[in-house]
Amino acid sequence: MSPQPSSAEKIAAVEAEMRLLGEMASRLTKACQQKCVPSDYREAELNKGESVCLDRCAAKFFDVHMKVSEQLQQESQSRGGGGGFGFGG
Amino acid sequence: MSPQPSSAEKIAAVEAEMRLLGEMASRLTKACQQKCVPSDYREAELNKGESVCLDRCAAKFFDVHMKVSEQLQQESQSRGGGGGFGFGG
Amino acid sequence: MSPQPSSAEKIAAVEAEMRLLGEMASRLTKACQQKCVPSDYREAELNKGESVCLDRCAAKFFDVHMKVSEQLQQESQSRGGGGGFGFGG
Amino acid sequence: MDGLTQAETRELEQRMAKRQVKEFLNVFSNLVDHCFTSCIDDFTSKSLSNRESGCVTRCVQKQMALSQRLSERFQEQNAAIAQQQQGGLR
Amino acid sequence: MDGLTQAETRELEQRMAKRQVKEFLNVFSNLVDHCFTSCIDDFTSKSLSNRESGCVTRCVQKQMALSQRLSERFQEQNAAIAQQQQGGLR
Amino acid sequence: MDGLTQAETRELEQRMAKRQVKEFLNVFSNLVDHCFTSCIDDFTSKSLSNRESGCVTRCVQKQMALSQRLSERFQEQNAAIAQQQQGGLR
Repeated sequence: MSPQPSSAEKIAAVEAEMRLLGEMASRLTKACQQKCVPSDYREAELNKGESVCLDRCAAKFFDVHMKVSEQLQQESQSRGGGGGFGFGG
Repeated sequence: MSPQPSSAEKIAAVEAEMRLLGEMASRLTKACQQKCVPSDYREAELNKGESVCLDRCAAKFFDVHMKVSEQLQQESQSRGGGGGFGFGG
Repeated sequence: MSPQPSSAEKIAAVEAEMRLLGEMASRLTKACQQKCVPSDYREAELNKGESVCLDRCAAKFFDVHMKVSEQLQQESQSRGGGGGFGFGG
Repeated sequence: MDGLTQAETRELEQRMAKRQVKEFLNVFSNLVDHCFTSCIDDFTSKSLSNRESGCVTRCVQKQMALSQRLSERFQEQNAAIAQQQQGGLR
Repeated sequence: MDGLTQAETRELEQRMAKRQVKEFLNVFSNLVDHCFTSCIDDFTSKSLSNRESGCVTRCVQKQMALSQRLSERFQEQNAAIAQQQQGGLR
Repeated sequence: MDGLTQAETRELEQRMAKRQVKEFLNVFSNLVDHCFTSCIDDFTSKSLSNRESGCVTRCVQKQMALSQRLSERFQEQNAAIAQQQQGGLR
């Protein structure tokens, strides 16, 4: 009836946002751990090189995220809606 | 009360079907991308060889899906129900 | 009102427990299959060596599970609550 | 689908729309992960090199073409199987 | 389990049944993915070769044996841990 | 957040708490899987060797440091992006 989102909708939106951020954080961790930290675990601390690598890796992950997002938006505009992904519904 | 499925059940069934198809599509994509497309991305287009490989890969993925499904049904019949998977419940 | 958990809560708790166990079983399977069974499938049966490897692998997986759990509890106590994981909130 | 009232059809459409958003976000995440892992390998700088940037662009385009193609095969096969048999494991 | 009424027990059983279906579909999907990835490597044809087909059959059998065996170990260990300690991270 | 009543805020907090538990369990599972896969390679015995045990301990510590560090970067970047632009794909 009203144009206002209901409480349930507001809560669901915040929850969805949290979930997306959580998932993104976990994907970032997986990707950068693989790129920057060898899996033999001879040391318990991150060394200088690993730490710097992680910082740069995080920055690049965000850049790729933005870049892919922009590219998909352009593609979907130039195709007019639906997009090139036939999957999912 | 009635033997008819309720609206909620009908909707849930269609939804579950969509989810299963979506998940299968995403697994197919993952499997065939790995088999057919090198990950250096020197070209933006699928070349002829990759395209043919993807088509065959999709056909084989479906065949394996059917084959595994049939085999599990036979196994579960010959064992009489429950099946050999102890996990999950 | 009452300090007793409601039916819904009891059922949700049992369900969550089942889900956790199911997920753990599936992670155990994935980890130990990778460690103990070659993926060429020349034989349909587990041979002696593979079977023994799987048993030991399962035992070690549980040990690592317990060890990580204890270590996280210690860490979270020594830091006083929240823990070192910034993600997920 | 068969036997749903109008209200049910509307409810179903809303759920489908939500599902499509979820599915899209999934495809998007997989795309980011895959193109990041495939293209990014230089951590001497915090900004994307031209080579990395170009690789990501081509990766997204190629992956979309790949998704598109597999999606067509998927729908064909699915239709064929749906015709051929009813029931069994879906 | 302890302290549930009959109606609650029935509700719980229904949920468990749904969970088992979900779990089974998961196991099935993992089986398809794993046996496909392990056995299929020839894309000069669109139908399974005898070698591939045999490999898939053995893969499914071996994976079922493996699941069965790990499931036994899992239940033993779980029972032992449940006895040994209460609480902590499950 | 903005425009929620007290009751809604309480409801939201409860959901967030549940989400945090879920997220923690996820992090925990990934940690177990990763440290197991990275550190365990000797199946001539069923108990952890000193080497394996030490490796797991260091793995957990290092992964926590890594999570901590990436989490800081994540929050910084997120804040920067939130400021810079509204809307678009999140």
